Amino acid sequence: MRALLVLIGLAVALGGCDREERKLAKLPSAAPSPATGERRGDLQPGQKGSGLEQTTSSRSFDGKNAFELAQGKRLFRWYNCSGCHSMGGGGMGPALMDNRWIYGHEPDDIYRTIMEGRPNGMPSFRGRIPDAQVWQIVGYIRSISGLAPKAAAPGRNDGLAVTRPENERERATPRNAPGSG
Amino acid sequence: MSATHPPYPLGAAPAPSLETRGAVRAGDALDVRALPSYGFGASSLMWWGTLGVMAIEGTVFAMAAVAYFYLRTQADEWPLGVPPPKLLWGTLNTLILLASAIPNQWAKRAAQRHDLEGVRRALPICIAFAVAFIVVRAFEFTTLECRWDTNAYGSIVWMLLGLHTTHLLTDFADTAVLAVLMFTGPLEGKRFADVAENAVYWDFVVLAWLPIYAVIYWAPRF
Amino acid sequence: MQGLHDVLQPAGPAAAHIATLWWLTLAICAAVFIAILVAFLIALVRAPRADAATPPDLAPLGSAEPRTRLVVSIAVACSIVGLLLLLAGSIAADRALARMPEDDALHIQVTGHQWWWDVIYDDPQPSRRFQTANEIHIPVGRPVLLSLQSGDVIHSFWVPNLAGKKDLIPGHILTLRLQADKAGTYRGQCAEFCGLQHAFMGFEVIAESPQAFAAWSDAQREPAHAPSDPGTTRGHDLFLTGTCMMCHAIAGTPAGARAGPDLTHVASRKWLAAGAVPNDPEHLAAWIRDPGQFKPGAQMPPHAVPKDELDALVAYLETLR
Amino acid sequence: MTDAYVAMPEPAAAQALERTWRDPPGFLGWLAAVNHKSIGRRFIVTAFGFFVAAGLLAAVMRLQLSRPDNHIVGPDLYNRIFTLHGTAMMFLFAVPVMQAMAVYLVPLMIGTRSTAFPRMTAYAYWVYLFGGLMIFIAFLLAMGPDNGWFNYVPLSGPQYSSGKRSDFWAQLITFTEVSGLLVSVDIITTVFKLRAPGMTLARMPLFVWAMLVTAFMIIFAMPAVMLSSTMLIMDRLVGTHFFNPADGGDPLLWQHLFWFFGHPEVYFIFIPALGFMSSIIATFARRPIFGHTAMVLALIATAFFAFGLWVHHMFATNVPDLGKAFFTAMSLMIAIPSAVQIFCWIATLWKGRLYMTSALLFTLGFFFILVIGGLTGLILGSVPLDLQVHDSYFVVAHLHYVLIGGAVFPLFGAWYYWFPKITGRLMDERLGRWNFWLFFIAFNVTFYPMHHLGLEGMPRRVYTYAAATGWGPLNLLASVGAVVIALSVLLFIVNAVKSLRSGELAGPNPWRAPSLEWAADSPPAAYDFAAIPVVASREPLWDARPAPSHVTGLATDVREGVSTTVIDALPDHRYTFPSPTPWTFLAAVATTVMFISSIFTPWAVVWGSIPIIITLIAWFWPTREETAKHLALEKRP
Repeated sequence: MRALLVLIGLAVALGGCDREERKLAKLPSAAPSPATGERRGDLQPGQKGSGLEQTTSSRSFDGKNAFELAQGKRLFRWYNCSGCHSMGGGGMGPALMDNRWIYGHEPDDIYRTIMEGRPNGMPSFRGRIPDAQVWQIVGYIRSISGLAPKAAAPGRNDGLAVTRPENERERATPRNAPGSG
Repeated sequence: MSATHPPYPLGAAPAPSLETRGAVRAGDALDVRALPSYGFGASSLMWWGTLGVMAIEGTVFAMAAVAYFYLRTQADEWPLGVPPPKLLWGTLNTLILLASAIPNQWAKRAAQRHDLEGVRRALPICIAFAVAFIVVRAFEFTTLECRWDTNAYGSIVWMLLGLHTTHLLTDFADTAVLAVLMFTGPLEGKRFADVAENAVYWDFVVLAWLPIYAVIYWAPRF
Repeated sequence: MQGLHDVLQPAGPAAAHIATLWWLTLAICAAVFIAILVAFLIALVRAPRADAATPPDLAPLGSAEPRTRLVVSIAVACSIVGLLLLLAGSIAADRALARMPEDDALHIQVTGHQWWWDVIYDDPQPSRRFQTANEIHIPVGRPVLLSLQSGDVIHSFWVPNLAGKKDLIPGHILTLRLQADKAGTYRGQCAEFCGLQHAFMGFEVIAESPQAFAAWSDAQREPAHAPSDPGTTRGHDLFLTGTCMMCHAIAGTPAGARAGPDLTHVASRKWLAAGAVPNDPEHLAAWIRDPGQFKPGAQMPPHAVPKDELDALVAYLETLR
Repeated sequence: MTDAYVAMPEPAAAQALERTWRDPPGFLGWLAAVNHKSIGRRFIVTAFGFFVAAGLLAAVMRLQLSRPDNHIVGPDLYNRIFTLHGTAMMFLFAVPVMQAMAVYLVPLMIGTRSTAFPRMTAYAYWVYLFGGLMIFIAFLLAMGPDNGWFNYVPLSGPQYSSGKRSDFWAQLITFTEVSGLLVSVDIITTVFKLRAPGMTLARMPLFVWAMLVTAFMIIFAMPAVMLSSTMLIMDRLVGTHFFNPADGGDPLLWQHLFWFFGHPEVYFIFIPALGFMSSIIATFARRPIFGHTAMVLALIATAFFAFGLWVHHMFATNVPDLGKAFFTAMSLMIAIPSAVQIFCWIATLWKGRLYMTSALLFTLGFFFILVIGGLTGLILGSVPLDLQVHDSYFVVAHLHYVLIGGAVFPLFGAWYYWFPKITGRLMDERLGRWNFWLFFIAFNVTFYPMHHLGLEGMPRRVYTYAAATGWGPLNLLASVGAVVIALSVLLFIVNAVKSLRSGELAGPNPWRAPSLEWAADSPPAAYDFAAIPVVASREPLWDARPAPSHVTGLATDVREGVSTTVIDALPDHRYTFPSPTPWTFLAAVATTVMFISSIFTPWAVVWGSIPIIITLIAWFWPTREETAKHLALEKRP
């Protein structure tokens, strides 16, 4: 019985450590400048920025850490993503709660969508949002349709309940479906 | 120094004789061989244990009801954005619960008479009632007009109803286990005391329902 | 961080009422403590020593010990009197606090955020309202009505020299009355645990003459001036095209986000980061580059910006006086 | 007169009793044990273990705070440390250790052989142990709660506390509440129904009174926090809105429910300690406590008042004026019963002859420390003063003066006092005195400066502070004191281990104390008393032996005892105690699996209940063999 408990403990340990550690924002040792003067055109939809290849390699997030998902949710609100995507239900922008992914559901796809922008309204946030935060937002966006571990996904907000909390969402098997958006 | 005592303030009355219920003095000792080996009601330890559990659960219910009215004081309208729960199923269940006190009382009386046949007749009826009110309870949840995550009103009524439902389920399980035991054995006299105490707990579950029913179904109407 | 923060050096009527009550209470409590301790020590000294072989004294079983009873009853009666005195003092002080004047009060809205203070000076004329952060100026001798609310979790507003604390609770708006009778800088800090940087959620209340206050508030109402030289213009552009404007506001520019403190007159403030960092160009640059070295867990992200850009940005921010 | 109080049984009868009452052999037998002394010992040792662990956390905090701008631990780790320190000290040490002492001592003090529901006691212990292990394991895995022992929403709610940290806290509450409530029911029933014949309520020792009062308080206070922690975990897991102000909830609901429990909780730590004080002072002052009746009434009055002052933790929120005056008055009035007890003890000491032992020294420490803590408590009860010192280091000083002075010092005294009863050997007096003086001086060095830090504006729960605040020197002083406290606790452990091995043999009544536990062997036989004593006095071992002096006619092959009436303790019936069973342990395991799983999925409440039901049925289902034995002894009422 005890051995079993120890085993359960160890199993939880392996999952637990990573999932709950709070990696507080640190200055990246040799990170590219997020606020370079390269970027031009203020929040123009669909403008492709430069330097995409290097940024995907500086990925700092595996989408399973509860603290980073919660930070992503906070930033989603602060940066007014909900202005177009509502709380994930969609509005001016496409819904994020369903399983339809116009530009792909892989973290790299979502990262690219945020950084580059997409036609028909999605602006580019390159240089607007630091890389590490973009990854937090990516993780959070995936949690909206249940693609993050439930034990790490955020709970309800202290706000008006519009949708079910992320940690109750069932995983919606993603379908990459290019569409009108 | 003497063996008899000067009066103490709390125990001013002279101590009554210890030779009660069959305990007798045997030389330097008090022989308790002839005492009964179990008791009913306040005599029984399990009765006190049950009373303790009822005090705990009663406090939980009371606290939940206080939370209900506290939240109500914070709200501009009540219930929040939904109509009050429909009365049909809740009222029906109140009647079933009250009616269930009758077979429950039969079981208790039979147990106190050590009437095994009587207990065996009453307990299945109790269980039938339990099944009935658990089924009706399921319908009650549908009449709340809201979900637990609709708003704080939804949360608290679901919690109140959920808490009481937990008691229905445990009481059902207790009674079922006891009923099986009364049919299969092994039996001893103490089991009759258990049946009687289970009946006390049942009464508690029924009586606790009345204020909860009032809070859930009638408070939002006033 | 400098500035007074001491409950027993009141600089205003609210804190003064409490300090008076404090000394009264302390006197009563000290008297009680000494009386109990003396009785206790005398008992220890006068009681004869015993050991395991000493037979117990059973005489008390037969007697009500009337003299001891009398002494104990008198002691209990004295404690009740002491408690009633304390209660009276407490209620009197509470009344005095409740009766503090409100006429012509200055209205200030304070909103607590993890981990800084958003401060809005209210005015019947909307155009005269202005917003700042982490530094509250008040005129000496004029009552101040603070309306306290929270943007996230519970915080507590506490300036020991001026008044007792009051919580900032989501879903509630609480008010706190205070007044400074002496000019000076009084330090305050969040007193309710609010997460990672609860330790560095400070602010300052600067009480100054009504003239100085008027001058300060007029300056605060001004929007930021457009930059004039190329260095600061570059900083201005960087601010508006980079990450800064995603969270901060500078009146007079397109930057209007409210996730972080208002920066319209950031250079006029003594401290950065809610009292954690002195406000001078070097510290400002260090803060922008790596806030985590001062406040690990702060919401402001680090910026690995090239030095020339950082200098330009700091140069621009230093113009916001 | 002492030694002969309980008649010696015949050797054959004693052997039969020993066979009936001892724990089953082997590791499985260890798991199945239900003897109140086995469970009590485990309970005490476990609680002491949590005390040491939580104390080490405190040492880390003092290290971190010893100088300004320190970065030995970061804010995240610091928050987890102070949260676990407070949570473990309150929920895993202070309340359980008092109940543990009661589980061990109450049956001995009232002259019976077991608690009323020994299996339930065993189950309560296992649940408590597993809950405690859970929270410490969670801490080691970076999943430990980090919002303080009071876990205020919304900081601990779904939006601001990510992951499962708060949920572990909420479930720890569930574990300790289940355990604490069950033990309370057990203690009440034991005290009401199992007192030795003749031990009327008026003759009951003050410690038993204290535990009875405490058990009642727990029953009426703990449900509040159980409810609020359930609401919290539901807010976090299934999206309810109890504490969401945007959807009709209110964060202050949490504070009301938490403090409705939290303030009485201080008293369920303090009141048992008052019971220790009375036991120890009577023995070592060599006379009955002055004002026994007043002491009992004071305990009961304290319990009532304790439910009327929770709002003094919330004066900085918006409390209406009338409410403030009421709660101030209550907060001051609760000092009266405490004053009554303190004066009665001083009178007892004044008129007694003092046998100076380490046990007495520790209880005397109470008079200095608790009185300061009580007086600063009056300051916190006064609304205007509270608004200044609330949530500052002044409160940290106050609460440690109250809890350490009011509970830990008497508890250490109790350990020195009852160690010979539990182990059969006396503790070393010389080490005991070192232990006391180091602890006493270091305690004041550590916590006294915190009063001043609070008045100088230092808030609680800060992981560090800037040098310019000027708080450095006093903090350093406090940290030095903390190191010495740690040393003194180490000295206690050394003393206990050394005395356990080679301490002087104690004999049944080394202190020549008056209450019944000292009539049993040291350590007591598995059956406590060879014959259940009959009581005719409040100080049975000091007074002459009554006639009749003991009970005969109880079975030796079944765990049997005498149940008596509630008030007069007249013989009522022979009560058969349940026998050892491994099902209590298994039920606790099933409960643990359900509680921990329900942190992750609400459905665990459904499927997790099935193993619990199965183990409980197996626990309650009678065996034919036992039933046959019972039938042989049965007599209907």
